[in-house]
Amino acid sequence: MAGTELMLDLRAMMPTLFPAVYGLLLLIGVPLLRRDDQRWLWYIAVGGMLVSTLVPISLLYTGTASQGGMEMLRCDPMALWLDVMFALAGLMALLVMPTYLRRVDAYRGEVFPLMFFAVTGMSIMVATENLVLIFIGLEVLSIALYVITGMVREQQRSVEAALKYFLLGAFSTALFVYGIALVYGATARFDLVGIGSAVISGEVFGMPMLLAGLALIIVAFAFKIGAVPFHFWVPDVYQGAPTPVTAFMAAGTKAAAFGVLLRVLHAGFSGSADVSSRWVLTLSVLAVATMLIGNLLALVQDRLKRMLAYSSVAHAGYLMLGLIAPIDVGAANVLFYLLVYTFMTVGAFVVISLFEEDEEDADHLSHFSGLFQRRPLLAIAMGIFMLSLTGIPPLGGFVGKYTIFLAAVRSGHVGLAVVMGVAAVIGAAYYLKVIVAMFFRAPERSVIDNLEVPLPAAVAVALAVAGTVILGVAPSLVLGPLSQVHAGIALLP
Amino acid sequence: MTDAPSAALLLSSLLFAVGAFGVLTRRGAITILMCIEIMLNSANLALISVSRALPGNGGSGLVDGQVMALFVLAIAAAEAAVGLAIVIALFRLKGSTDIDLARLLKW
Amino acid sequence: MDLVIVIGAVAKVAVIVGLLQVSVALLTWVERRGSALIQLRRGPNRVGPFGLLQPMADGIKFFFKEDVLPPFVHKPTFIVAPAVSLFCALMAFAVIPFGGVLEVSGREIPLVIANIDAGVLLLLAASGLGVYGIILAGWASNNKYSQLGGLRASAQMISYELSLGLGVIAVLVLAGTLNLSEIVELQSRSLPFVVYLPLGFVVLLIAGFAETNRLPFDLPEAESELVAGYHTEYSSMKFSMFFMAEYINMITSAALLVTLYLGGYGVPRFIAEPLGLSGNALVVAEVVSFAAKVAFFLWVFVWVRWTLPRFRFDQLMRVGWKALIPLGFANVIWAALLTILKPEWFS
Amino acid sequence: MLPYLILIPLAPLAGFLLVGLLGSWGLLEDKWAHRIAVTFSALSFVFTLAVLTDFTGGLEKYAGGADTSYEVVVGSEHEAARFEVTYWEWLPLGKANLRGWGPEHRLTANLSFGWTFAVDALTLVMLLVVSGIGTLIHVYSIGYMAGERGYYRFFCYLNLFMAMMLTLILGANILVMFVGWEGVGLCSYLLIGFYYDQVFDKESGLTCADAGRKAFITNRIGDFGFLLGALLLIVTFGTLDFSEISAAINGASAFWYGSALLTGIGVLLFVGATGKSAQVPLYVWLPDAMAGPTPVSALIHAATMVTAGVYMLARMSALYWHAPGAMFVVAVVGCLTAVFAATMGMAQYDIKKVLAYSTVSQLGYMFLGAGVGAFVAAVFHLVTHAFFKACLFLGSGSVIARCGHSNDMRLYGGLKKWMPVTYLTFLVATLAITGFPLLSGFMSKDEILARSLFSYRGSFWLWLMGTLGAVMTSFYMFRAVWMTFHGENRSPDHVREQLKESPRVMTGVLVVLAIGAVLVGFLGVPGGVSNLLGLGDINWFEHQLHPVVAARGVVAMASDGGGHGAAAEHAATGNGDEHGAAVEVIREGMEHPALSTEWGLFGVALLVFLVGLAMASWAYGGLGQRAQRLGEILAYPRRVLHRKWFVDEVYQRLVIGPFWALSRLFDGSDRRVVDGAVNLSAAASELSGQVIKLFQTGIVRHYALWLLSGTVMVIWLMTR
Amino acid sequence: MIALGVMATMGAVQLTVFALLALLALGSALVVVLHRNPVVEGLFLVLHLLSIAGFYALLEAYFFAVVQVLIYAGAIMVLIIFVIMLLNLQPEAKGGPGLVPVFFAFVLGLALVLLLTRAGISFAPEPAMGAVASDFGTAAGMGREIFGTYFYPFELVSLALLSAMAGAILLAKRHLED
Repeated sequence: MAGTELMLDLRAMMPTLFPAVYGLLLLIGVPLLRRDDQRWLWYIAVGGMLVSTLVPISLLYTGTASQGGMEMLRCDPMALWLDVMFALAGLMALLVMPTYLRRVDAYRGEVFPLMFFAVTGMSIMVATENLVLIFIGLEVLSIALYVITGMVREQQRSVEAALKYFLLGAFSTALFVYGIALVYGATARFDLVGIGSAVISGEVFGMPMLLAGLALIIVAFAFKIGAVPFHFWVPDVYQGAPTPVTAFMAAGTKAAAFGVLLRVLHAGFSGSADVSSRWVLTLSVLAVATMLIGNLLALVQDRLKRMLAYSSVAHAGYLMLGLIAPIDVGAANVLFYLLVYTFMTVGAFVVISLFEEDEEDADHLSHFSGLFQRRPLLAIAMGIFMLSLTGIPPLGGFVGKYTIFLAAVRSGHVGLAVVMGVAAVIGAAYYLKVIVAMFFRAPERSVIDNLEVPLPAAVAVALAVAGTVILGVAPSLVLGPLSQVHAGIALLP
Repeated sequence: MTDAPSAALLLSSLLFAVGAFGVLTRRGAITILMCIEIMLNSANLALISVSRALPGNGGSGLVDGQVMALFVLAIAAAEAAVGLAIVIALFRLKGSTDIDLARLLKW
Repeated sequence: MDLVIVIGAVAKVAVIVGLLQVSVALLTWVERRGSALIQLRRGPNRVGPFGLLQPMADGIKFFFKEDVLPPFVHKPTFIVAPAVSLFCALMAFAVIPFGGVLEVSGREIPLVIANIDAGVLLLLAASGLGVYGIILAGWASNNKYSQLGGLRASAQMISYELSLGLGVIAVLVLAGTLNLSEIVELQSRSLPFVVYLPLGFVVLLIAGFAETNRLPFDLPEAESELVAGYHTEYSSMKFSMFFMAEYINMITSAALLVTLYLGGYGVPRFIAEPLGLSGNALVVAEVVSFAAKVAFFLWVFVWVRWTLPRFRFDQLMRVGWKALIPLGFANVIWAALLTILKPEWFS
Repeated sequence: MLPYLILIPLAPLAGFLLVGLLGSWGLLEDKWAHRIAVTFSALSFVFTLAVLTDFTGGLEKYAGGADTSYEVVVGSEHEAARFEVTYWEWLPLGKANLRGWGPEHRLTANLSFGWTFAVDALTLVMLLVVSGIGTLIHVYSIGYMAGERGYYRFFCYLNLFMAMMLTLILGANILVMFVGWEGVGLCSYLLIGFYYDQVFDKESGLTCADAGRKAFITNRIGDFGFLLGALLLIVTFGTLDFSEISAAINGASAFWYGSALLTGIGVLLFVGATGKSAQVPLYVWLPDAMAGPTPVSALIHAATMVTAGVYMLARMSALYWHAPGAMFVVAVVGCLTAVFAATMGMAQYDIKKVLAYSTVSQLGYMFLGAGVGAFVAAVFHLVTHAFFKACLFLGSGSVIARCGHSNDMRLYGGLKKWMPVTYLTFLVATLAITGFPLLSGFMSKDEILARSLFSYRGSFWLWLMGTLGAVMTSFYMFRAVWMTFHGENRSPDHVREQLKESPRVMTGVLVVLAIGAVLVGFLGVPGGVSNLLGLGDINWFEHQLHPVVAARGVVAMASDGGGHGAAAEHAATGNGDEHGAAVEVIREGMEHPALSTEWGLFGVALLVFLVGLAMASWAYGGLGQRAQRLGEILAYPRRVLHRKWFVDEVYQRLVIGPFWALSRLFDGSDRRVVDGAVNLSAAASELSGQVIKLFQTGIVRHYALWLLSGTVMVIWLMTR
Repeated sequence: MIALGVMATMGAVQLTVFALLALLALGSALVVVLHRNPVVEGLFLVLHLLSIAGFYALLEAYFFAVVQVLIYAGAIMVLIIFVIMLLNLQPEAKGGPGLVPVFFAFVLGLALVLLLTRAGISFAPEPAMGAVASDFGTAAGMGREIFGTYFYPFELVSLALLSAMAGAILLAKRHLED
C-alpha cells in the first residue's frame, strides 16, 4: 500500500481506531494503578473522550470520502456525525461517572476502557456496509454494555438489569445472525452494496429467504432501538443500570442502531419496490405501536429513569418515521433528531444521576419536588430537557420532531404523522409531570437539600443545555451540513 | 431443494426454533444461555450450509460464510463469558440463578 | 476404497492402540521404579525381573476387582466418564506422525493414523474434550471431593489450554501449515524449532504438565486434600481407564512436544547422514528416533513428578495466566518476527 | 430602527436572563428585581415606539437596498406596507420536490425557514398593546406582588413572557410565530402554577400546579392541529412565510377559492387558536388558569396571550378569505363560545372566574368577528378588550389584595367606600365592556355585532346569539360590580378593619387603563356610529389595518353570483380586472344599512346594556336589596310578608330562575361533558397505560415471548 | 417430499450419516431444552455441538468442523459446565412455567419453523451441491479470507473478546480490592 493510501486508510479508520486503542491503553492502566489512584484514569478517559469527539469533527471539517480498514470502513459524513454523537454521549456520561460511582461505592476503573470499547463498537457499526462488521461492532458494543450495566455488583437492580439485557440481547443476536445467514444465502454477499445490486437486479437465490433474513435483521435492530414489541428490556435495563451508563446507552445505542438501519435498509434493500414496500409497511406497523405504547407506558410511571426509558421507546417510534421516508428526505432528519436526542436525554439522565442515593426508589418523581426552590439552575436545565423532549420550540426537540413530522408527510405517510402528533400530545403530559414537580411543588424530601453538583456534572449539564438550545435556535448549523448526508449512505439510484 | 445444504438449512431452522422454545420456557439463567447457544449454532449451521451451496471459487462453496461463522463462534465465546459472569454476580446476590426471582424491575 | 489402505489403516490403529497400552504398562513401571530411584527406595521388584511384570499383575488385578457402583452416583454419567476420558486420549494421538512414509508393495503408507490438514487442531480439540471425562467423573460421583477435583480440572484445563495453544501456534506461524507431518518435514530440512523458539518449547512443556494433570499440577486429584479427586469413587476397570487416559495423555503430550519442537520422528542429520539411511530403513530409524525422543520426555515427566512439590491452586492459576500466557504471546510475536525477517529459513 | 426589530423581544429576554440568573444565585434584592424587569419591559415599549416612527416615516429608504436580508414592501393602495428582516437561517431543509396540491401540481421548493421578523400595521398595533399594557402590568405588579415568595421569579417569568409574546407577534413565518406561541404558553403555565401548593378548587382539591398542567396539555392538543395545519401549508405552498403564503393564495385566487385543502388548513390552524384563545371546546383551561397571580391573569389570560389566536387568524386572513367553510366554523365556534361562556360567567362567585369566563366570551366575539370577515373589528375589539379587561382584572386584583386574598364575591360588598379609585376605574371598565355607548367596548363589540348581521358571511342567528351574549355580559358584569362595591360589607371583621385603598403604584395603573378604556374606542369609531353622529368616515383604525387583512383576489362563482354588485365594487381592491367580467370579487364588505337600521342597532345595543344592568341591579344592587329590606321592615308588624315573597318569587321565577338554570346547565355540561371529555381521554390514556404496563412483568421469559412473537409477526409481514 | 429429494441426490452413506446426525442433533437439543438437570443439559449440549460439527464435516467444511469442536465443545462448554458445577446448580424446581406459556412458546416455535422453512425452501443456488470449490473448508482458504478481506473484523473480534474478559473479571471476581 502506498504511503498516501495508507494515510487515507488510517484517516478513515481514526474514529474507530482511536477509541479502541485508547481503551486498550486505559485497560492496561487499570491493574497498574491502585484503587485510590484510579481517579487519574478518569482524567485520562475524559481527555480521550474529548479527543474522540474532536477526531470525527476534524474529519468532517477536512473533508472525507475515503475508505479504510481493508476497504471495509467508510468514513462518510453519516458515520462521522454519529461518531460525534457517541463520543458526546460518552463524554457527558463520563463527566458524572465518578460522582455517581463513588456514591454507590462501585468505583471501578474497568468501566472507562469499556466505555471506549462501546464507543468503538458503535463507530464500527455505523461506519461499515458489511454485515459481518456490523455484527461485530454490535457485539463489541453490546458486550461492553452488558458489563457496565451490571457493574454495580452489590446492587440487585444493576445485576438484574445486566442479566435481562444480556439474555434478551443474546437472543436478538441469534436472530440477527440467522438473518445474516439467510440474506447471505439469498445474495451470496455480506456487503450491502452487493446485496443492493442483487436486490435491484432481482438475481437472488430465493426471494422469501432474502425477505425473511431482512425481517430478522430488522428485528435485531428494532430490539436495539427498543421498538415495540421488542422494547421490554428497555425500561428494566435503563432503570437498573447505573444512571450515567443509562445516559450513554440511551443515546449511543439508539444512534448506532438507527445509523445501521439507515444504511442497511436504504443501501441494501431499497432497490426494488417490492422489497422496500414490505419493509416500509413493517416498520410503519412497528412505528405506530412504538409511538403509542411507548408514550402510554411512560404516562403511568412515577420513576424518572423508567419514564425516560419508555419515552426513549416513544422517540424511537418517531425516529422510525424518518427511517421509512426516502433517504434524501429522512436521513438528515433522523441524524439531526439523534443529535438533539443525545443532548436532551443524556442531559436528563445526568441530572437524574445526581439524585440517586438509595437503591429502592432513587429516581422517584417526588425527589424532584421543589427542585426549583433549592437548585434553580438545575431545575431550569432539567426543565429545558423536558420541554425539548416534549417538542416545544425553540428547543432542539421541536426542530427534530418537526422535521421528522415533515419528512413523514412529505413521504406520504400522513397517517403516521397524525399518530405521531397524537402520541406527542400524550407525551406532553408526562414530561410536564416532571416540570410540575420541580417548579410547582414544595420540597418534600431532604434529598435535594444536600444535593451535590460537582463541577464536571455541571459541565455536562451545561453542555447538554447548550446543545439543546443551540440546535433549536440555530439548527441550520447542523442541518445544513447534514442535508447532503444521504449521498454517502445510499449508493444506489 | 434437493441437496445436503438445503436439508441442513431446514434442519437449522428447526434447531433454531427448538432453542427459542427453550429460551421461552426455561427459568435457569444458564439453561437459557445454553438454549441461546443452540440458536447461535443453528444460525452457524445455516451459514455454513448456504455457503457450501453458493457458487464459489472453481465449484460450489463460498469461503466467507465460514469466516462469518467463525466470528460468530468467537463472539459466542465472549458472550458466554460475560453471561456467565453476570449469572455468577446474580447468584452471589440471590443464591439462585432462577430468572423468575430476578424481578425487582418491572412495570 | 483400496483394500490395502483399509488394512493399513486398521493395522495402524491396532498397532498404535496396542503399543500405547503396552507403553502405559511400561510407563507405570518406569514411574514406580523411577520414583523409587529418586527417593532411594527399591520400587516393585518382585513380579518378574526388575518387577517388569508388575504392570501386568496390576492389570489383572484391576480387571478382576469388583466394580463398585456407589448408590449415590449419577449412573449414566458415572459409567460414561472414564470412557470419554480414554477415548479422547486415544483420539488425540491419532494425528501424531511417528514415522515417515512406509512403502509396502508399491503403496505408500504414511506412519500416522490420520494425516489430515488440520491435524494440530484436531489434537487440541481432542485433548480439550478429554477434560469432560474428568468433569463428568467429578460431578457424577456426587461427592464433594470429586466435584472439587472436577472443578479444578476444568479450570486448570481451560487455563493451560491457552498456553498450550500459544506454544503450538508459534510453531504453526513458522511452519505455515497445520499438518504435523509437514511440520516435521520442515524441521528436518532446517533445524528443530526449539532452536528458534526456546521460549515456546518451555511454555509447551509446562503446559503439557498441566494438561496431563501431573505434578506439580495434579490439583484435581491432590490426595492430601481431595482423597483422590475426581476418581475417588472409581475402582476396578473404570479407574484403570482414567489411569490409562492419563498416561496416554502424557505420551501424546510428549509426542506433541517432540513433533513440534524437536524435529518429530526426524533422525538427526548428524546420525542419518553418516549411516546413509534411506527408504524403509530410514523410516524404521525414524520410528526409533521418535520413540527415543518421546521416551526421554516421558522420563522427564516422571522425573519432575517426583522432584517438585505441588502448587497451590492460586499459584497454579497465576503461573498459567500471568507467566505462561504472556510468555506464549511473546513467543508468538518472536515467531512472527522471525518469519518476517528471515523467511528464507522456513521456506 | 427597523433593521433592529429583534431588539424588541430581546430586551425583555435580557431582563429575564438577568433577573433569573441573579435571582437564582440569590444576588437580587426584591427592589432590583422589579427595577430591572420594568426597565427592560419599558425598553421594549420604547423600541416599539421607535419602530413605529420609523415605519410611519415611510419604508422607501430601506427598499431596494443592498442588504438581502431585508424584504420591503413600501405600501400602496392595494398592498400594505411591510418590512421584513431575516436574521439567520433557522431550518434549511434543502430542495424538496413536493407533491403540491397547488395549481402547479408539482412544486420544487427550497424549504428553508429563517428567524425572520416582520412589521406591518397589524404587528405594530399588537406590539403597542403588548409592550404598553405589559409594561403597565409590570408596574402594577410591584405593588401587587410586594412581599410575595418568589418575587424575582415572578418578574423573570413576566419578562420571558413579554419576550415570547413579542416574538409571536413579530414572527414573519409560522415557525417563528410558533416559537412565541409555545413560549407564551410555557410562561403562562409557569405563572399559573406560581402558587403551586395552593388548592385553587376546593371541590376537586386540584392545586395550582394541576391547573398549569391542564392548561399545558389542553394547549398541546390545539398545537397539534396547528402544527398539522402548518405542515399542510408547507406541503401545499413550500413555505411558511405569511407574506409568501398570502401572495401564493392571492395569486391563484380562482384556483384556491373554496378549496377543501384551504378549508382543512384553516380549520386545523383554528384548532390551534381554540387552544390558545380558549374557545369551545378547548377553553377549559382558562378558568382554571385564574389560579395564577392576578396581574398574570390580566396580562396573559386577558390582554395578550389569549388573543394570539385572533392575531393569527388576522395574519392568515388571505387564507381564510379563500376558505369560507373555515370561516364559517370560526364564526360558529366564536359565537357559541361567546354565549356559552357568558352563561357560565353568570353563576360564578369567584370574581376572577367571572372575569375569566368574560374573557372567554369576549374572545368568542373576536372570533365571531373574524369569522364573518370583520378582521379589523376583531383586532379592534382585541385592543379595546386589552384595556378594559386588564383594568377589570387589575381592579379585581386590587380588591383581592385588600380583602385578604379572597376571590369570593360573597365576602365583598360595599367596597366603594374604602376603595374609591378602584371602584371608579372598575366601573368605567365595566361600562366599557358592557357596551355603554361611546366607550371603547361599545365601539368594537357593536361593530362586530353589526358586521355579523350585515356581512355576507354573517347571519341573523349569529347576531341574535351575539346580542344575547351581550345581555348576559351586561348582567354578570354589573352583578360583579354590585356584589363587590355596593351594598354592605360582608368581609370577616379582621379583613374589614384593614380595608383601604391600594397603593398608588397600583391605582395609577388602573387609572391609566381606565382612561384608555374610555378613549381607545375613538380610534376606530364604527361606520354606523359615525354615520349617526354625522362625522363621516373617521375610522382611523380601519384605514390602517384594512390593507393588511383585506380580501384580495377574485373568483368565479357562477353558482351564487349576482346581486352583490355594490359589494363587488366596494371591495375591488384586488387585481380583479384581469379576470374579466365573469368573475366576482370575494365579498368582504358589508352592505351599508339604512340610517333607520343603524338607529335600530344603536337602540338594541343600548337596550342590551340596560337590560343587563337592570337585571343585575334588581337582583344584587339597589332594587333587590331595597326590596329585601322593605320586606324585612314590613314583614313582621304589617304582615305583608306575602308581598315580599311575591317580589322575590317573581324575580326568582321569571328572571333569575331561567338564567340560573341555563347557567347551571352549561356549567354542568362544562364540568361533565367538555371538561369530562378532556379528563376522560386523559384517564383513558392513563388506564390503557396501566393495563399495558402489566405486560411488563419483569420476567425475562415473558419478554422473550413477546420478542419472539414480534419476530414471527415481522417475518410474516415481510414474507407475506 | 424434501426427504425424497434429499435421498435422490445424496448418496446412501451420506444420507444415513445425515439422518443419524440430524436425529442426534435434534434429540440432544431437545434434551437440553427439556431436561431439568443443568449438568445433563450441558453434556447434551456438548453432544449437540459435536453433531453439528459432524454436519460441518458432511458439508465438507472440515476446518470449521474441527474449530467447532475445539472452541465450542472444548472451551465454551467447559466454561459453562464449570460454572454450573461451581454454583452447584440443582435441577430446576418442578412446576415449570405452566401450560399456557409452554403452549404459546410451542405455537410461536412452530410458526417460526414454518416461516423459516418457507424461506428456506426458496433457496435455490445455481449449481446445487456441485464439486466443492478448491478453497472451501480448508484452513488456507479461510486464512486467506480472514487475513485478506476480513482482516479488520478479525482484529475487532479480539476487542470483543478482550472486553468480555475484562468484564468477566469485573463482574465475577471475588474481591475487587486486590
